Amino acid sequence: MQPAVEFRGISKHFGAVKANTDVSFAIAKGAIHGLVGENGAGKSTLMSILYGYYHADGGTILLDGRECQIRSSQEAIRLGIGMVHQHFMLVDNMTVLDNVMLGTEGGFRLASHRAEAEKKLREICDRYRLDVDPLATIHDLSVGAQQRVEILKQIYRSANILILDEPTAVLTAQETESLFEILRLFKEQGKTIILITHKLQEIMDITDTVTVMRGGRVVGAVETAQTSKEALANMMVGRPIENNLPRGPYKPGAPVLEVKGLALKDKAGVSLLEDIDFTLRAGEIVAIAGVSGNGQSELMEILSGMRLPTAGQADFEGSPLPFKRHDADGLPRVFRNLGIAHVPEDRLRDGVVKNFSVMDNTFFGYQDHVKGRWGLFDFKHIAERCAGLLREFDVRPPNPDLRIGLLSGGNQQKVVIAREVLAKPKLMLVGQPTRGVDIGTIEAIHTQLLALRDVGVAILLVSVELEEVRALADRILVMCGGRITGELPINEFDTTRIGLLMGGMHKS
Amino acid sequence: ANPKLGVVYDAGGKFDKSFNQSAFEGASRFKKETGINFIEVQASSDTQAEQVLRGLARKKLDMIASIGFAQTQAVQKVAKEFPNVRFVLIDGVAQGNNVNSITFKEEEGSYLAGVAAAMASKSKKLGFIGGIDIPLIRTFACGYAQGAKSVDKKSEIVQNMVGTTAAAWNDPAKGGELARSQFERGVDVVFAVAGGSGMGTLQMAKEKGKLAIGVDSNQNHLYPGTMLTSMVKRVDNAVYDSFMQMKNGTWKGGVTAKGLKEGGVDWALDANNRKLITPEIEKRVLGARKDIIDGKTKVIDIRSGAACPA
Amino acid sequence: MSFEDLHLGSIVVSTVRNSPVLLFAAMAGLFAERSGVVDIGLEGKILASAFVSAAVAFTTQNPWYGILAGIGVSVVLALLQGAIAITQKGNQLVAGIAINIAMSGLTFVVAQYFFQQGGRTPDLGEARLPEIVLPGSAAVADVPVLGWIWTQLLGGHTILVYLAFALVPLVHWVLYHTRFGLRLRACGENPHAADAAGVSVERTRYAAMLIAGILCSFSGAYLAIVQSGFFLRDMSAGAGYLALTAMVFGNWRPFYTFLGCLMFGFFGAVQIQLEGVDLPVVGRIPGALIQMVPYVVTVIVLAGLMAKSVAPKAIGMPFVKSR
Amino acid sequence: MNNDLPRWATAIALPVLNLLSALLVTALVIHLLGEDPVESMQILVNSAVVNPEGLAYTLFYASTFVFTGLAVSVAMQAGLFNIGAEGQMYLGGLGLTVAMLAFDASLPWYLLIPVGMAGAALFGALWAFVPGYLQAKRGSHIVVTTIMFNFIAASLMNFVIVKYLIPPGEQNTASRVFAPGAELPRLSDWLPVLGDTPLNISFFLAIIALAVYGVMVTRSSWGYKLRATGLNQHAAHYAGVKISAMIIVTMLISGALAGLGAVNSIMGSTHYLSLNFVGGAGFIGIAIALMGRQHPVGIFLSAVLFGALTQGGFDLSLEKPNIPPEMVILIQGLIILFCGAMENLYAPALAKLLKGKQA
Ligand SMILES: Nc1ncnc2c1ncn2[C@@H]1O[C@H](COP(=O)(O)OP(=O)(O)OP(=O)(O)O)[C@@H](O)[C@H]1O
Ligand SMILES: Nc1ncnc2c1ncn2[C@@H]1O[C@H](COP(=O)(O)OP(=O)(O)OP(=O)(O)O)[C@@H](O)[C@H]1O
Ligand SMILES: [Mg+2]
Ligand SMILES: [Mg+2]
Repeated sequence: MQPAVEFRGISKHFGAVKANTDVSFAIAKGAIHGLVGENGAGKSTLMSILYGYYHADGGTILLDGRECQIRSSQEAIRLGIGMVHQHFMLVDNMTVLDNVMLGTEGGFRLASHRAEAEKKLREICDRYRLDVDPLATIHDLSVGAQQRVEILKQIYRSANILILDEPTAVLTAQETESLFEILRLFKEQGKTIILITHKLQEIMDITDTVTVMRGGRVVGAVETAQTSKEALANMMVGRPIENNLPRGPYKPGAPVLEVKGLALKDKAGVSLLEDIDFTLRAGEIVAIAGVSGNGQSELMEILSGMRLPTAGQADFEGSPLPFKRHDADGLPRVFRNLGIAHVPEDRLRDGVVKNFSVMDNTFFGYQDHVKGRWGLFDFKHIAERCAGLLREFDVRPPNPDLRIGLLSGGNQQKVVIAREVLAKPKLMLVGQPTRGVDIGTIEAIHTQLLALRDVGVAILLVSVELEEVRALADRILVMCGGRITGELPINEFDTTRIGLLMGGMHKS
Repeated sequence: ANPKLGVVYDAGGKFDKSFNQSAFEGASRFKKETGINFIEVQASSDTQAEQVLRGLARKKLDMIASIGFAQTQAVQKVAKEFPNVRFVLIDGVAQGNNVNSITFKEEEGSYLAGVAAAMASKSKKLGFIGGIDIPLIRTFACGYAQGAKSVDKKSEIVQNMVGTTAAAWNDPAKGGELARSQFERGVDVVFAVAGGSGMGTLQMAKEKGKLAIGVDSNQNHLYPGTMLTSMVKRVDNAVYDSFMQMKNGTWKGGVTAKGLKEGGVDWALDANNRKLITPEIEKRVLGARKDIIDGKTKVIDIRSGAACPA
Repeated sequence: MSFEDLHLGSIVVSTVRNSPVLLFAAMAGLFAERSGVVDIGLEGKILASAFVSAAVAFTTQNPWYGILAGIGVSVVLALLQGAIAITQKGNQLVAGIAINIAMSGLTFVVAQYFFQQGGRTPDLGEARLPEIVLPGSAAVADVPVLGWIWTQLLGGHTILVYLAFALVPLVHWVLYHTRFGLRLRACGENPHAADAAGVSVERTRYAAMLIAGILCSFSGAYLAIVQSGFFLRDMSAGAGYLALTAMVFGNWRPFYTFLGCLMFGFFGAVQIQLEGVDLPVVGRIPGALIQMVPYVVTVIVLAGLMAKSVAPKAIGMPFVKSR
Repeated sequence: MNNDLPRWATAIALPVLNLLSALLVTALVIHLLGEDPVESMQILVNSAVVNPEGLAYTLFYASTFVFTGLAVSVAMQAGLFNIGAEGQMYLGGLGLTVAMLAFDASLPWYLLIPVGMAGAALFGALWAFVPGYLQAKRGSHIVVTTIMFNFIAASLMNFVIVKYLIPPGEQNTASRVFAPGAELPRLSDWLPVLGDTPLNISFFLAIIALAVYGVMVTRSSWGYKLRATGLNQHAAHYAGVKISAMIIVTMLISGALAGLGAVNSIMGSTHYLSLNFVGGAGFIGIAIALMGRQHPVGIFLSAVLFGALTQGGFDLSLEKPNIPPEMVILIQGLIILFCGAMENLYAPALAKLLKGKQA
């Protein structure tokens, strides 16, 4: 049988960077094909070429054995290729229906096709058990729901080849599972799927074949059944990945953070957080597990001073954190000066300024700490500090003058974590530290966090990845609906029980 | 040898439909008659005014005519530096033996316009449209009101200004709009003292079949049939005369206030508005004119600090 | 001051008559900006089309040729802006400002060269647009309220006034109920999404600029061959900026933008009426101060009543395919 | 964008090519007007740069433009598009004048000058405060409010000047002339070659302002926060910036800078406040900030370029009767168009050329 997609000798470079070099592999019709590799390995570039975004410098693409020139996304769509991008391609202030119709409106007047489209959309939702309201506006939807809209778009256009670029990076375990359900349905219908992910377990779970890329080249192509996570990781990174990172004995010290009855209501009076009570001690990592959107983000924002609680208090090293309404804007600075570091969940929105250089971002938030004479920046010191940081945390490329927006997500994340670690905090708030990051980098980040714990820093970790929670936490809190629904020590780690608590089953 | 002459316009430029243009016409007439050329420059800011005056003075010009009150300080300063150059300042008063400051009694000409307007008006509601609310424009308005009230105490004057920036002199749409609004409020004669914006006013009057009064130069020819008259301010004559005196060696410095008597201001009666000016109107206007010239009627100039009596 | 003194009728009619200049330009800006291209160059396009339409109308003695020529020049400028913003990926604000400044100079220089009247065109005389007299006007003219409504409020305007007002629902319809509108909004909000959905961002934005050019030209034509009957240097007198203001004020939505334009027209008309009138409490407001009425009111309305204005997200940013 | 070009090409070759294009179009227009383009350009350059007096005027105008350019730039750094520099400079002139009228009889020059500057900065800042406050606290769009405040300033100044400042019996819509102590020292006092030109110490003040701006924006923690606010408000908030305070303070500084623009025009040249003395300098500030990319050197060069056009164009229209003064405005527009908006026009061609040479 002809392969559905075949790459032959694809090369692509951006300036001096060789993103793809002589990439060749084929994907059988009706297969789910995994594509893995480190950040910057060239996966997205290859897919962008397939989707008509970029033109390859050399090589050809064959669809069903026929050579195709894909010059634009329009053409790709016409050829039955659909792509779910790493970053959602949705228009925020439009409805699901409008987003789905965009590009395939059916005629000049929308009204004449809208009803039809809505009907078709509802049918698809039913058939694939996708829970999406066609008339909801995108910015009101959760991340998972937005992901479903992206899928919906592709089904609606009856794409035969579906590319998913890191679709699970922001999904919960349940959401991932339901996504995979859909993918299996697709496969049954004979559609071809290309899945990019950094989570090797997912590769093992769902794909039929895998291609591994490194440095823009294909370094391995295997049948999933014939390989293992370890083997894949080894191929990707070029060395074995340690699963159980070394950690010191659990010796919790004095309480660093005591949260008492913290609550938050939004402007409309809806309760986002209620009765949050917990204690965090020096030298321990407490992980907050839970489906995203259950108040974890809000809690982190309050504790970092970015947002004010409506009730309750939090004692930091014995004295209450100064939540003062009129000081709201400057609070993150006050908290930071107390010794609270914060790795924000959304690094591009909060954690870095994309248009600043890497060096400028290495003291973002600590701009008042790097002053020299005359109260001006001491660039010599900053540059030295930056060089050390890039070396120690293995940021690639180690170029301090590059705009940080040009670094890969994983490397951006390394810069953020390095920055916060270097501040020598007493309390570290960490939100989703490894979202979209490759396994080698995950290992590096985890090592850093554990080292921090071992020197007595209190770490509050928010993660939707149970794997990550398991790898890092000493204790686990589970949140649901703005409340803490349970707590368990790491040695009682039990996926089922945590799942129940995440679903709102109260402390049994 | 022929005298070397210069004209310096202010920010309005020589086509401002106002005193700059009038000055240009005067200078051109002189050139045509005598064949003596003149240099002309526009000074867009007060700083430039000083720069250009000094520049011209250095070129050893014999006489420089500075048009517009905005050049007052510049003339005063440069005249002191160059005692051999003679300056004519229009619309402002500057010190110096080598300066002739020529001001106009706009209130007198406007008075006649007011008389004519009040006579021609049926509604006894008269309109006035000025460019910017500055003393010079207020002087026109006040003279106009005095004239109107001399005909009919109950005449009502509706007054609008186009704006507050230099754009107010180049906004014919607004000038027309103000006129239209005034007509809708019952005004049937409007006096426009707003440079280019006034063009919109005159045009609107023509469209609406109402009467309009022009200003500075004789604008009667623009819309014959609806142009009641024009209040002419003979900046052209002032410039022409000064140049002539220069040529003939009769020029003297000092301060000259040119009113009706001196031929500095007047109303315009020509073939274009002959039909609109009835014998009664003509008689009344000429009467008022004579009274002012004879000193029997004193028209208040608000620039002297007096409040406008009308 | 009594109610009669306010001349409400006159204010309303004056509002109607004054609005088209702003309306056309604001709707033009709406198309450009909803597609993601900042259009600060409205002023320049108004001025250029005002000059060209007046000059051509005068030369041919036909206002329609004038309007056509005005469209032509305004479209050329809009497409130039488009080429800079879309193809060259240059700074859109700079492009707009450059066009405004260059047109202010160029219109004068050219007008002066051709007509020698100080940057003015001669009077158009008969080459202006006729005012439309509604059927039956003569009959109802003397009926009290109805007569006024029929002959002055509804009738007695040129075709451009009707076009301007008809534009509001039309623009709304195009924006929210057509394929083009959907794509346009998507390009202004998230061009990457539009692109991924197979919509050509470039084509959509060029189309938007084309429409902006056409609409903006009416603004200039109205100014020159309807309101004034000639062209005068810098006669746009800030109308382009005011239109932009009305659009921001209206949150980039046709109906609210329309209200913004009406607001300027209305308070401008009120200001005319208030000048020189003794008001209760404050007395007579000096002439210079009264000019600020429309602007002060705008600020107050903006500060007091309006929620935050939210611009199209991708506005002003060139679209580059990679992030 | 596609800058595979070496530094010298983007920093020198492209701007020069763009400038030449603008001048080429200008030359074409001049030719069409029936004048000799080459000779006209000579006049322009001679008058603006070569002739020392002309150069002094160029730098005099540039001094004002530097301040308004800085005013717009500093706001732009925070993501605020301040169109109101015109009105702020206008009000700055009022502040300066109020200070002069109050103190010029009593204070010596070395106190009078700082007091005048303080008055200008204060009034300019206050005029910018309201739009800043409304943006920070009420979310009122700064573009709209600053445009409105330009109009309001014009009305207000018209009123104040006519009602209170014109000395009795004077025609000119201007305040009285200040005492000689209020005159800024002129450079021609030390450099007689500059002739009788108004170039004064504000030129150095402008340079100092540029330097302070440059240092503050790139090297201080405040400037860092300022830029962060302009680029990403969420991140700035995370970094501990009080966004609303930052907006208000930035507008105060912006307004103060615009207000200081009045010092050169008034204390340096006319010595009185007159109607419309700003004459568009605030709007030119926008063009300068955009063209100079908010970089101190860029602002300086753009300001000098605009100063040169003001001066050179003036002489051009003087010597060439067929070229009206408005020609300068056209040239300004063309230069902004080619150098500011179409800056990358020749980049692809140049890149190709260089590549071809290498190969
Ligand atoms: N638009 C671009 N311009 C310049 N270089 C680019 C561009 N896009 C990608 N690159 C380069 O190509 C390389 C491959 O990038 P690509 O996006 O394909 O990586 P990836 O495998 O998708 O990484 P990740 O796992 O982080 O998503 C990068 O290292 C980068 O240096
Ligand atoms: N315009 C660009 N110029 C140079 N490199 C680029 C450009 N755009 C993207 N890249 C590179 O492409 C690679 C992948 O970028 P991408 O945007 O896919 O980020 P990512 O690593 O997948 O991060 P995340 O998934 O967390 O967003 C990165 O190495 C980045 O440096
Ligand atoms: Mg990728
Ligand atoms: Mg990634």
